[in-house]
Amino acid sequence: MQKIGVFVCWCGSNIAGTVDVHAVAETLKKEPGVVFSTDYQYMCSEAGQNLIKDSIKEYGLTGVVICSCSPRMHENTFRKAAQSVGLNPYMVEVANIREQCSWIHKDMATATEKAVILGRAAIAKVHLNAPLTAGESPVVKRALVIGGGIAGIQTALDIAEAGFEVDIVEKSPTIGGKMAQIDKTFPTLDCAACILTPKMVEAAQQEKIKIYSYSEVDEVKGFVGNFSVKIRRKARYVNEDICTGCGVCTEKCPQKKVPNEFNLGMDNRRAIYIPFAQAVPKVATIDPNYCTMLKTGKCGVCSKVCTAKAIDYTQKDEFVEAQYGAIVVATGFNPISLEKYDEFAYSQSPDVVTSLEYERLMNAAGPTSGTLLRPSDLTHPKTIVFVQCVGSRCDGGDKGKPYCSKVCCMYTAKHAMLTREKYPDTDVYVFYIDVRTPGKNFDEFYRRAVEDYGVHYIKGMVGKVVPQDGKLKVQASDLLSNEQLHIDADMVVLAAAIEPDKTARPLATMLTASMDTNDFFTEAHPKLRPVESPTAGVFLSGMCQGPKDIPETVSQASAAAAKVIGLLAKDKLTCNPCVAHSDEQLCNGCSSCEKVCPYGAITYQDKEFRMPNRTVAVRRVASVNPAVCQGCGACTVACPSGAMDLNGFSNRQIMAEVDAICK
Amino acid sequence: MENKQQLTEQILRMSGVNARKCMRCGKCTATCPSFDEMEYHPHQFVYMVEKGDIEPLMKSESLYTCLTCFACVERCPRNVEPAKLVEAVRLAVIREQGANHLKPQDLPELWDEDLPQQAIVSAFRKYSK
Amino acid sequence: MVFSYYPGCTLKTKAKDLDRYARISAEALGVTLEELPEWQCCGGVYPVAKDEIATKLSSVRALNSAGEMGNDLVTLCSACHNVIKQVNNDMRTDENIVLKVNNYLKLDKPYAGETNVLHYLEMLRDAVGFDKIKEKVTNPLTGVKIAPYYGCLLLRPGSVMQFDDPENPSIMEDFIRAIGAEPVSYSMRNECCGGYVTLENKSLAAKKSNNVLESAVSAGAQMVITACPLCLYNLNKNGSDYDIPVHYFTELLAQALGLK
Amino acid sequence: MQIEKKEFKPTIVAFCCNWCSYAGADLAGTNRLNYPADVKIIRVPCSCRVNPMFILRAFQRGADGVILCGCHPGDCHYTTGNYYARRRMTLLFSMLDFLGIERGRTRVEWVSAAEGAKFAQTMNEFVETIISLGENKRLEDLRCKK
Repeated sequence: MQKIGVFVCWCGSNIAGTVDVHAVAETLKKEPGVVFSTDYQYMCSEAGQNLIKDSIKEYGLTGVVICSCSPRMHENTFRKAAQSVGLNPYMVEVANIREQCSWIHKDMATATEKAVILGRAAIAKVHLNAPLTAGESPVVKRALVIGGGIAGIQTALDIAEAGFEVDIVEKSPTIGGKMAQIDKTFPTLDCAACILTPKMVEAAQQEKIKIYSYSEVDEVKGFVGNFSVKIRRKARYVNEDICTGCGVCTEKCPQKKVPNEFNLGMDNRRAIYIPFAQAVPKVATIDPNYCTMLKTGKCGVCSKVCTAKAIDYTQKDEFVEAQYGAIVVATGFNPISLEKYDEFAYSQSPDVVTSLEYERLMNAAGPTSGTLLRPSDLTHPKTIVFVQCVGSRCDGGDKGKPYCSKVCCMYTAKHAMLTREKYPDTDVYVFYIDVRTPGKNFDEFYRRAVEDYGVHYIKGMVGKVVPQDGKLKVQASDLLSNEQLHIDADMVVLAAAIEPDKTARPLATMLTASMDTNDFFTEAHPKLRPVESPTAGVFLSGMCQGPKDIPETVSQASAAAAKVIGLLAKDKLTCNPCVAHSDEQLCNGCSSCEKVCPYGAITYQDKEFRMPNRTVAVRRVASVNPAVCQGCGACTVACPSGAMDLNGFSNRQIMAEVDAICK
Repeated sequence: MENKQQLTEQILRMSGVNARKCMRCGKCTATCPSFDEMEYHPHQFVYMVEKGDIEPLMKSESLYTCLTCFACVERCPRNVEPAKLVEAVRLAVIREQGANHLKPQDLPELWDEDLPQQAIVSAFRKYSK
Repeated sequence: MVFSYYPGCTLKTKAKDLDRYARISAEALGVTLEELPEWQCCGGVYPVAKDEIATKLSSVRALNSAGEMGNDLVTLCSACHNVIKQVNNDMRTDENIVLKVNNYLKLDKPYAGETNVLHYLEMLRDAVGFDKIKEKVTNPLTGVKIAPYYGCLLLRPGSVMQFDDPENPSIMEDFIRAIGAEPVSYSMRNECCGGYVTLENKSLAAKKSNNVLESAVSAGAQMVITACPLCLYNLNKNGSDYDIPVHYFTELLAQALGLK
Repeated sequence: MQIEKKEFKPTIVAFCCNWCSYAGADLAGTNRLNYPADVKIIRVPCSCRVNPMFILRAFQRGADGVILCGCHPGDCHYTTGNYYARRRMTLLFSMLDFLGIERGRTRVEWVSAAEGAKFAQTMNEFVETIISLGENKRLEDLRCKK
C-alpha cells in the first residue's frame, strides 16, 4: 500500500474563493492510503514546495497528490520538488482544481464536491503509479530554419554566431522575403534594402549557414533533438554553383511578358530571371510556366548567351535528406486577396492598389523607378486616399480576418508622410477607424504625419470607390463631423489585412505543431513561452506566429535562436519515460501494434521462453524502443492480448480514475 | 426608463441585430445612398439603439428615406446589419395605431401612370400596417 | 427542363414585356416554364423583421406549391426574387419562423425550405448555359455596348442571395456576351436606383438613378439592361439627366434569338 | 401522474488529449467559461490512448455519458492518433447501439488548444443531451452500486 500525501493549493483566492480547500483536504484524508493531507496558500511557492518536501521526508510518503492548477502549469515544479528529496518524480500526480474546477464554477458546494472527486481520481491513480526513469537521446547539433525572410535570416545568423550549423530553406529563388520589397521602414524611414541586404550577404557568407533557395520542406520525421527532414530542391534549370549572376540571360530571353512577382505584377520580367539586383544567391532561375524551351523545346537563347554554361534544361527536382536537432518556422505572411472587397474597386481600376504595391511604386527599384506615378496613365496622382483595416478587424468568416493586422497604421502613416514629403502638392487622406500606434516612437511618427506633413486623417471609412472619367470617386464617412464625403481621387491605397503564408498549414501538419483558427502558429504559452511551439524542438519566428513589425520580428527571431542554441548546447535530452512497453509473456506477436505506431518505435524479435518440462520455445514478441516511442498510446489499444501498456497512463491507472469519478 | 429598455429590447429582438458588435468604423454611413436625405445616419441608428435612444429615431423622417438597399448590411465588416435596425424601428412606429406613414387617400397625388405596381405594394408594406 | 414559374403582379400589368419575352425565349431554349396555378403577390419588399410572419406566407405558399410539383422555382422580377429567396432562407434557418409559418399554413407536409429558387438569369447560366444560348443566337447584337444594371435586390444580402459576387458580379456581363453584345463595366451597377422611395421622394430617386446612369454613360454604354420593373421605371423616369435607353434583359434575349 | 424526482445530476466522464483538448479545457477555465460540474476530465496523452474498454467501464460503473475530445483531424500531436480514435469510436458506438445504449450518451469532439469557448459549449450541450436522456441504467452493474 502506498503512503500518500495530499496537498491542496489555495492559489490565493483563485481556488480558495470557490472551493472549500479545508474541506477538500479533510475529506481526502479519509481516502485509503492517505497518511497526510493539508492545504496551503501557494503550493508552487518555495514555502509550499518545502512543505511538500518536508512531508515526504517526515511521513515517508511514496506518492503525492497535489490539488492545484493545471498539470500543464506546475506538474514539473512539483515533480522536481519530490525528486529533490528522493521520491521518484513520477509518483506525483496533479488534480486540476483550478482551470477545470474553481474557475468555471460559481457555487462553492458544487465546486468543492467536484474538487474532492478530482482529488480521489488522482489518489486512485497514484496508488498504481510506479517509479519511472527517463532515458536519454542524443541531440543533432544542426538547426533548420524554414523561411528566408528577415525572421529566418536573423534566427539563422544568431544560431550560426553561437557556433552551430544551420540550414535555411526558402521557397523562392532568393532570401529576403517581404522586407526586400519594402521601400522604407517606420518610424526611422531608413531604406529597407540598405539594412536588409547586408544581412542577406552575411547569411550567404557565414560558413555555418547553408541556404537552400528555391526549395521546400517535403517531409518531417522524428522528434526534438533528432528530426529527419526531406528537402525538395526545385529544378531551377540553372546550375547554381556555376552561374555567376551576370544577368545576360535575363536580358536576352525573348519571353518578355511574365508578370514580375517582385513588383507584384505591376511590370514584367523574362522567363529566366533574377528576382532583384541584390538577390541571394544571385543566380538565375527559369520559370517553367513561361519558358518556351521547356514548353516547346524550341528556343535555347539563354543557354547560347551563357558564357559560364550554367543553363541545364534537363534539371530535375532533387531531394536532400538531413538531420536536425531543432526546427524554426519563419514562414511569414502575405496580404490577403482583395476579391471580396470590390466595393473598393480593386479589380476594376489599376489605380486602386494595395499598400505593398504602393511600396513598390515608391521604390527606386520598382516599376516606376521610384517616381510616384499612377498605374493607369503614368501621371502624378494629386489626390490619394488611403483606406485602413481592409479585411482586418472583421467579424470573421466571409467578412474577413477577425484580428488587427498591427502594421497597417504605421506603414500608412509612413506612406502618407513620404508622399507629402516628395510631392507637397499632393492631397493625402487617410480614413481610419482607430489609429493604433503603440511602439517606441510610433505615435510621435503618426503625429508628425499629421502636424508636420499635413496629412488629412479622417475618422471614418470608405464605403464605395467608383472609377469614372479617369478619376476614382470615393464615397466615405467623416464620423466626427457626421458627414458623407465625396472625394475625386487619383489613387486609392488599401491597407489589406495580412494573413499567414499558405504553406504554413501543410507545414504545421508535417511538424504536428498546432495552429489557431487563423492559421497562425500557436505558441507553447502565450505569455511565458512565446517563441516555442507546443511541439518540442519546433520554434517560431516572425509573422508566422502573429502580426508583427520588423523590430518585433527581429526580437522574436533572436529569441527563437536563443532557444535553439539552448537546445543544441545540450549533448543529450532527457526522454519522456511515459512510453509504451510490452509484456512479453502476453504478447502473441500479431504485429497490430507495429502497424499503428507512427514512429516505428516497435520492432519484433524472436525470444526464447522457458516452458514447462524444461523445454524452451522461441516466440516472436514486440519490443519498444523507448528513445523513439513518444508515448501516444495508439499501440496499447490496438493490442488484442493486452500486452502493450503505457507507463504513466496504464490501463489500470486510467480505469482507476474512471472508477473514482463514477463512484 | 423601464419603458426605454423594453423598447430597445423589442427593437433588437425584431431586427435580430447585435448592436454591440459595431466597432464604429462608419462604413455603413459611408456607403449609404440616402445619406443626404437622412437626419440620423446608419451608424447613428446602431449607436443610438445600443444606447437605448429609440424615441428620437421613431420621430425621425430618416425611417422613410432608407431604401433598404442593404448596402450597409453587405459591407459592414462586423455583420451588424444597420438596415435591419432601421426596419425594426420603422415597424415599431407603424404598428402603433394610426401611425401609418402612408394612407390610401394619399395615393392619387403620388400616382404616375408608368409607376409599377411593385412600388405601390412595397411602399404600403414599408409605410403602413 | 421544367421549372415552376412565379411571374409576380407587376409582370402581369406594367411589365408585360419582361414576362412575355422571357416566356418565348425560354420556349426557344427548350425550357418549360409552368406558371404556378395560384400565386399571390410577394409583397414587393422582403419583410426584414424576425416577427413578421403573415407577410411571409404568400412566398411560402409559392415555394411549397413548386415543391409539391417537384420543381425548382424560377422568378424573374428582381423584387419577387429577393423576397422569395430571402423567405426561403428564413424557412431554412430560422426555427421560430418555420414553426409559426407551418402552424399557420397547415400544409400536408410542413415546409422547411426544400425548394430551390432560381432567378431567370441563374436558370440561363446554370440550366441552359450561356454557351448554348450563344449557339442559338440568330440575331446577335454585335457591337452594342450594354451596361448591365443589377441594382440591389438581385445581389444583396450576398450570403442569402448567393446570386453572384455582390461587389463584382459577372452574370449579366456573361449574358450580354452570350447575345453577342459588348458588356460595359461600371461601378454603380450594384447601387440602388432609389427603389420604392420614388413614390414620395422623387428627388432622391432622381439623384440615385442619375448617379447610376452617369457611371454607365461615362463608361461608354449605349444601353442599360435590368431585370426589375421598378429599376426600369426609376432609370427611365427619374434618371432624366441622361438620354439612354433602358431595357429588360429578356427583351434583348428575345431579339437576339430572333423572336422579336 | 407526476412522480416527484430529485434533480438529476449526471455523471459524465470526459477523456481529453493532453495536447489539444486538455489545453482547450484549461483555456475555458482561464477565460472563466462555465460548464456544469458534472463533467470530470481524465487526461490522456492522446485520444488514441482511449481504449473502448474505458468507455464501457465508465458506463458499467454508472456514468451517464462519456465524451472523448482530441485534436482536430490533421493536427494530432502524434500525427495520426486522432484518426485511430475516430475509427475505434465509430465501431464502439455502433456496438453501443446494439447494447441498447443511446447514441447520444457518447460523443467524439475535436477541440484545439485555442478553442476554450468550443470546449465549454460542447460540454454544455453534452450535459444537456445527457440530462434529456436521463439516467443510464442499461449497462450499469448493480453490484457496483452502493
